[in-house]
Amino acid sequence: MEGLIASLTVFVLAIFVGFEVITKVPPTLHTPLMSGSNAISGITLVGALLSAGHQHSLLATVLGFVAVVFATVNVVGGFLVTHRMLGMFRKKEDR
Amino acid sequence: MEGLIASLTVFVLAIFVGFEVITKVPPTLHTPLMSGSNAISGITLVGALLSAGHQHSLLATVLGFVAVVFATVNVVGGFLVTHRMLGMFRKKEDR
Amino acid sequence: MSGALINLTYLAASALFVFCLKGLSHPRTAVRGNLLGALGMLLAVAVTLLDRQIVSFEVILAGVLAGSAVGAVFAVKVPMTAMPQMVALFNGFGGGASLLVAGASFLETVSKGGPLPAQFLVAVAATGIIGAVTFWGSLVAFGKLQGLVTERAVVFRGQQAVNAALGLVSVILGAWLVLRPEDPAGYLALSAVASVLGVLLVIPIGGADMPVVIALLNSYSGLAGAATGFVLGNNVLIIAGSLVGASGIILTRIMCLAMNRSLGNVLFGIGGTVGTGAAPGDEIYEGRVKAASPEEVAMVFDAARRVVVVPGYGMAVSQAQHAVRDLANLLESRGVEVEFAVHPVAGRMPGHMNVLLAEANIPYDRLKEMDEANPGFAQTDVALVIGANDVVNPLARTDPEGPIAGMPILDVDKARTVVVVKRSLSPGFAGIPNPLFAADNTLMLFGDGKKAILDLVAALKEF
Amino acid sequence: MSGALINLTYLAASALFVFCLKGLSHPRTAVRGNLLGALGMLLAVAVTLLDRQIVSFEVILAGVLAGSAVGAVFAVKVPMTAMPQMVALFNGFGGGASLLVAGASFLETVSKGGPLPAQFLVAVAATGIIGAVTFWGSLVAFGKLQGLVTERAVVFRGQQAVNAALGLVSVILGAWLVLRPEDPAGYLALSAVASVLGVLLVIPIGGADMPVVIALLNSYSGLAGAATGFVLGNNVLIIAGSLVGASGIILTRIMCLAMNRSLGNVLFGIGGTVGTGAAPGDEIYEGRVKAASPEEVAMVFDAARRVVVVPGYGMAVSQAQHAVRDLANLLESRGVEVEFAVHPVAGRMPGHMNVLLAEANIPYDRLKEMDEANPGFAQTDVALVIGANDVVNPLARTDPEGPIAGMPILDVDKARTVVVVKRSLSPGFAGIPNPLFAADNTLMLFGDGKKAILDLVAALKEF
Ligand SMILES: NC(=O)c1ccc[n+]([C@@H]2O[C@H](COP(=O)([O-])OP(=O)(O)OC[C@H]3O[C@@H](n4cnc5c(N)ncnc54)[C@H](OP(=O)(O)O)[C@@H]3O)[C@@H](O)[C@H]2O)c1
Ligand SMILES: NC(=O)c1ccc[n+]([C@@H]2O[C@H](COP(=O)([O-])OP(=O)(O)OC[C@H]3O[C@@H](n4cnc5c(N)ncnc54)[C@H](OP(=O)(O)O)[C@@H]3O)[C@@H](O)[C@H]2O)c1
Repeated sequence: MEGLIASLTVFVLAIFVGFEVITKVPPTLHTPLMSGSNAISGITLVGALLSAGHQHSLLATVLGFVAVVFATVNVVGGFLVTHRMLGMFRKKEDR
Repeated sequence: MEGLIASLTVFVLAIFVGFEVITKVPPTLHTPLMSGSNAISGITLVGALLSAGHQHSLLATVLGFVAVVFATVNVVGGFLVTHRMLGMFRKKEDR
Repeated sequence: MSGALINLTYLAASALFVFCLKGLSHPRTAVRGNLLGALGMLLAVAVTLLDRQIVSFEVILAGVLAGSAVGAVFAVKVPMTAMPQMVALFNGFGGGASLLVAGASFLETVSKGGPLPAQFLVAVAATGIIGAVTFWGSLVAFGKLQGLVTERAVVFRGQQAVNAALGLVSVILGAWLVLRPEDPAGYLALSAVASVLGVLLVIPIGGADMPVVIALLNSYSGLAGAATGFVLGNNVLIIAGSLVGASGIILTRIMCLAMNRSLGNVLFGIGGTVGTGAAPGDEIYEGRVKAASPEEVAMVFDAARRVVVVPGYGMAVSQAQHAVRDLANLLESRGVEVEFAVHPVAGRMPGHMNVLLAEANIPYDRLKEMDEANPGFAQTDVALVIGANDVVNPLARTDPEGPIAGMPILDVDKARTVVVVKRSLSPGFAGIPNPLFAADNTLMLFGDGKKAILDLVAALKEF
Repeated sequence: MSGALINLTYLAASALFVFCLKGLSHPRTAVRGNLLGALGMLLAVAVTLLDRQIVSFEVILAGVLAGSAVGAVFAVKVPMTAMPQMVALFNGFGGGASLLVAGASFLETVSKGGPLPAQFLVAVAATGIIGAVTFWGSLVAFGKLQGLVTERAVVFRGQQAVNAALGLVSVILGAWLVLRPEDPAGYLALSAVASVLGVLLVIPIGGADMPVVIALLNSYSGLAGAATGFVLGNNVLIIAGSLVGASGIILTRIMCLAMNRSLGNVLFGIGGTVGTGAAPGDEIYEGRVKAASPEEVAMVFDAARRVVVVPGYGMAVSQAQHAVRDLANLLESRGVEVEFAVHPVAGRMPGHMNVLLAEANIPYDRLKEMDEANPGFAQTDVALVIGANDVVNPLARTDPEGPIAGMPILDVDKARTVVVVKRSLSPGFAGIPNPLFAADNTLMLFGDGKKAILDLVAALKEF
C-alpha cells in the first residue's frame, strides 16, 4: 500500500510535468512531438526486458524475443524518424 | 538507499513542476507569488507537528510550541495577506 | 550492479525524457531534445540489460539488434509524405510489445507455479487489453492511411452495440483471469477479443481522422506503460508512461478543438458518415466555376505584391512541396512578399504541412499559424490554395448544420483573388461541397498538385 | 487513521499546492489558486494532527490558535505599501520554525537516548543552519525595509572574509554535531554562529536589494523543508519545499536580469557600496533643471492626448496610488488616453507597483510591462514619472561603467514632455544622478508624491 501511494505520487507529478511541458510545444512541431512521444512510449521495452530476463520456457522465450523486437522497432524507428524530420527545420538565416 | 532514491525522484519531478508552473506567472502577480510561496514554505509546520507530537521533555515541548506558533503565523498570515492582495486585482469590466 | 545505481540511472533517464519534451518546444532546441530522449532510452535499456546477466541475454541482444535494424530501415526509407502511417505503424509495434510482455511474464509465472498476486494479475489483464487494442487499432490506421484498406468510414448497423459488447467481454475475461489465473487460455481469449475490438473500433473512422485515433492510442499505450510501472514498482515506466499519456491527450484535444468536433463525434465515425452521404453540390458549382490555364493564373501572379500559400492534404499526396518552394522563391526574386498559412488540421496529422515545407527547405519562421495569418488575407493579392479543401471552406462559418460547422478556417475568401489547385471539384475529407470554388474572386487551376505548380512556374518565367 | 490514508492526503495537499501556483498565472484564477493552496495546507496540517493523538495535542492546538491569531492580525492590518517588509517578516517566522523544529526533535531524541542515524543528524544540522540564517536574515531585511535599521548598505573591511569564516565554522559545528551528537550544546553553538552569519550576510545589502535577499532566503527555507522531507521520508515536505525553492530562485533570477546585475553583485553589497560614495551630480543638473508649478504642469496635461504614468518607489512611500487613480480618471473623462508602464524592479519588490495600483482599483489590463510599453513612448505626449528614478535613468544606456549600466529601462525620454514628481534632486537607490531631470523636455514637479498629484488634479480641474 505504501508502495502504491509512492507510485501514485510519482504518477501525479509526472502528469503535471507532462501537461506543462507539452502545452508549450508549438503546432509547427506537433508531428515530431507525436513521433517522439511515440518513441518514448517504447519504454515498455524496459518492461519487456525485465520480464524476458528470467529463466524461461520456450514459449515465453519466443514471446519475449518478439516483444523485444517490436519494442525496439518502436524506439529506434521513432527516435530516428523524429531526428530526420527535425533536421529539416531551418531558420531563415541558415539557408 | 531505496527510500533516498524514491525521495530524489519526487524531488526532481517537483522541481520540474515548480519551474514550469512558476515561469508562467506574469510580473503583475509577482508580489502575490512571493507571499503565496512563502506561505507554502510554512509546510515546515507539518515537520514541526510531526516532531512536536512525541512524548516530551519540558524544553522540547516549549520549543515545539514556539515552533508551531511561528510556523502558523507564517502560513495563516501568508495566505491571508495574499488573499487580500489578490482581491484587489480587477479587470476593466468589473469597475 | 547495485539496485540503487540502477534506480539512479532510471531517474536520470526519466529526467532526460522530460528534457526531450521540453526541447520540442522550439525548433532550435528540438534536435538536441530528441537526442536527449534517445540517450535516456539507451541508458534505461542498457542498465536493464546489465542488471539481467542471465541465460536469455543472447535472446535479448538478438531481439534488440533485429529490432534496431528494422526500425532504422523504416525510419530512413520512409518519405516525409508517409509520416502519418509510419507513426501509426510504430505505435502498433509498441502496443504489440506490451501485449507480448504481459503474456510472456504471465505464462512464465503460471508454468513455474510461482505466486500470482492480484496486483500483478490486474496489470497483466489491463496491459493485455490495451496492448491488443493498440496493436490492431494502429495496424488498421496504418492500412487506411497507406491505402491498403478503404479510407472511408466503414459503418454497419449496431456497430456501437457490438463494440460495447466486445469491451464488456474483454473486461469479464480480465476479471476471470484475475480470479482463475491457473488457466493460461484465459489470456489468449482475452487477447483475441481485445484484438477484434481494436479492429472494430478503428474501421468506422475516416482516414483523415486517423491522427486523432493514433494520438489516443499512443496515449493509451503510455498509460499502459505507466500501469506496468505500478506493478513492477518501476518509476521510469511510470514517468515516461505519464508523459506519453499527457502528450497524446493534449494532441487529441488540440485536434478536436481545431475541427470544432467532440471526441465522441470523431470516434463514432459520425463525421465520416455524413461525408459518405453528402450531396455532390452541383447546384452550388453550376455555371459559376471559372477554370483557368496556368498562363492565365501566371498573369494574376505577375500583378501581385503579396501572396499567401495555403497548403493542404493534396500537397502531400502529389508531393508538391518542392515545386511550391520553387514558386515561392521565384515570386520573391521578383519582389513579391510570400507567406505560408498553415491550418492546425491541414493534411493528415497535426503539423503535417510544417514537416513537408521544412523538407522543402522553407524556413519555419515563414509559416504562419491560423490566428496570425487570418488578419492578413484582407491585404493579400493572391491566396494560393494547394490541395486544401475543408480547412478553407466558408460553409464552416455559414452553415450551422454541416459536419464542419463552427470549425475555425483560414479566411482565404477575403483575399483579392483566390487560386485553387486541385484535380477536380470533388470534396475533401468532410465530403461536402465548397462554395469557395464558385466564388467570384476564385480561379480553379485543375490538375495534379505538383504538375500544376510546375506549369505555373514555367508560365511565370515567360513573363 | 491508516498510514495509507495519511499519505494520500499528503499527496492531495501536494497537488493543491501545484494548483495554487498554477492559479497564480492569471489574475482571474489567482484568488481561487491561493484558496486551494490554503486548503492544501489545512489538509496537511489537519491530517498530521489527527495522526498524532498524543499528550501534547493541547500544546499543538494552543500553538496553532495563537499563531493563527497573530498571523491574521498582521495580514489584515498591514497597509499595502508595507507588503515587502510583511513578506520578510513572515519568511523569518518560517525560518524560525525550522530552526526550532530541528532543535526540538534533536534534543528530544538525545535526552531519550534514542538512536541517532547519520541521515537524521545531517538534516538537523542543515535545517538548523538554514533556519537560523533565514530567521535572522529576514528580520534584518524587515528592519531595513521598515526603517528600523538603516536602509544603507553597512559595509566594513574584511566583511566577506568574516562571513566566509562564520560559514566555515557553522559547517564544522554541523559536522561535529553529526559525529558527536551526545552533546546538545553543539546545536546551540551551531544556531548561535548561524544567527550571527544571518545578520552579517544581510546588513551589507541596500534596502532596495532586499527583495532579492528575501526571495533567496525563501528559496532556502523551501529547500530546508525539502531536506526535512528527505529525512522524514515525507513527500509533501519534499514537493512543497521544491516548489518554494524553485519559485524563490526564479524570482531572484528575474530581478537580477531586470537590473542587469549578477547575484554576487547584489549579495556582496557592491551596488550599495557604489551608491554610498557616488557624486551628487551637480554638474549635470546645474542650470538645466526646470521646476514647474502644478498649474504649469496642468497646462501641459490639458494639451495632451496620450499620457503614460510611470510609478516608482516614491509612489509607495507617499501612498500616492489613489491620487494617481483620480488623476487618470479625470484625464480619461476628458478623452485623454492613459496608460501605466511598470518596470519589473520598480519599487521595493517585484510586482510592488502592480499591487498598489490594483489597491487603487486600476484594472490590471491597463498596466503595461516594459517591453510592451517602450515602443509607445515615441507616440506619447506626456510621460508622468511619479517617484521613479533609477528605472527611468538614461545613464543605464549611455554610461557603460555605472552601477546600473545595461539595466533595461523605461524610455520615458522619448516622450514629447516628461513630468517628474519627486521631493528633490536626490538620487534613487543606485545613488547616481539622473540626466533625465536636466533634459530639455523634462519638467520637475517638486513635492511629496501624493500632495503633488492632488495639487495637479486640483489645478487641472480649473481648466
Ligand atoms: N491534420 C490532422 O491532424 C487532422 C486530424 C483529423 C482530421 N483532419 C481532417 O482532415 C481534413 C484536412 O483538410 P485539408 O483541407 O488539408 O484536406 P481535405 O479537405 O481532405 O482536401 C484535400 C483536397 O486535396 C485534393 N487533392 C488530393 N490529391 C491531390 C493531388 N494529387 N493534387 C492536387 N490536389 C489533390 C482533393 O481534391 P481533388 O480530389 O479534387 O484533387 C481534396 O479536395 C479536414 O477535414 C480535417 O478535419 C485532419
Ligand atoms: N522592485 C524590486 O524588486 C527591486 C529589487 C532589487 C532592487 N531594486 C532597486 O530598487 C530601485 C527601484 O527603482 P525606482 O525607480 O522605483 O526607485 P528609486 O530609483 O529608488 O527612486 C525612488 C525615488 O522616489 C523619490 N521619493 C521618495 N519618497 C518620495 C515621496 N514621498 N514623494 C515623492 N517622491 C519620493 C526619491 O526621490 P526624492 O528623495 O527626491 O523624493 C527617489 O529618487 C532600482 O534601483 C532597483 O534596481 C528593486
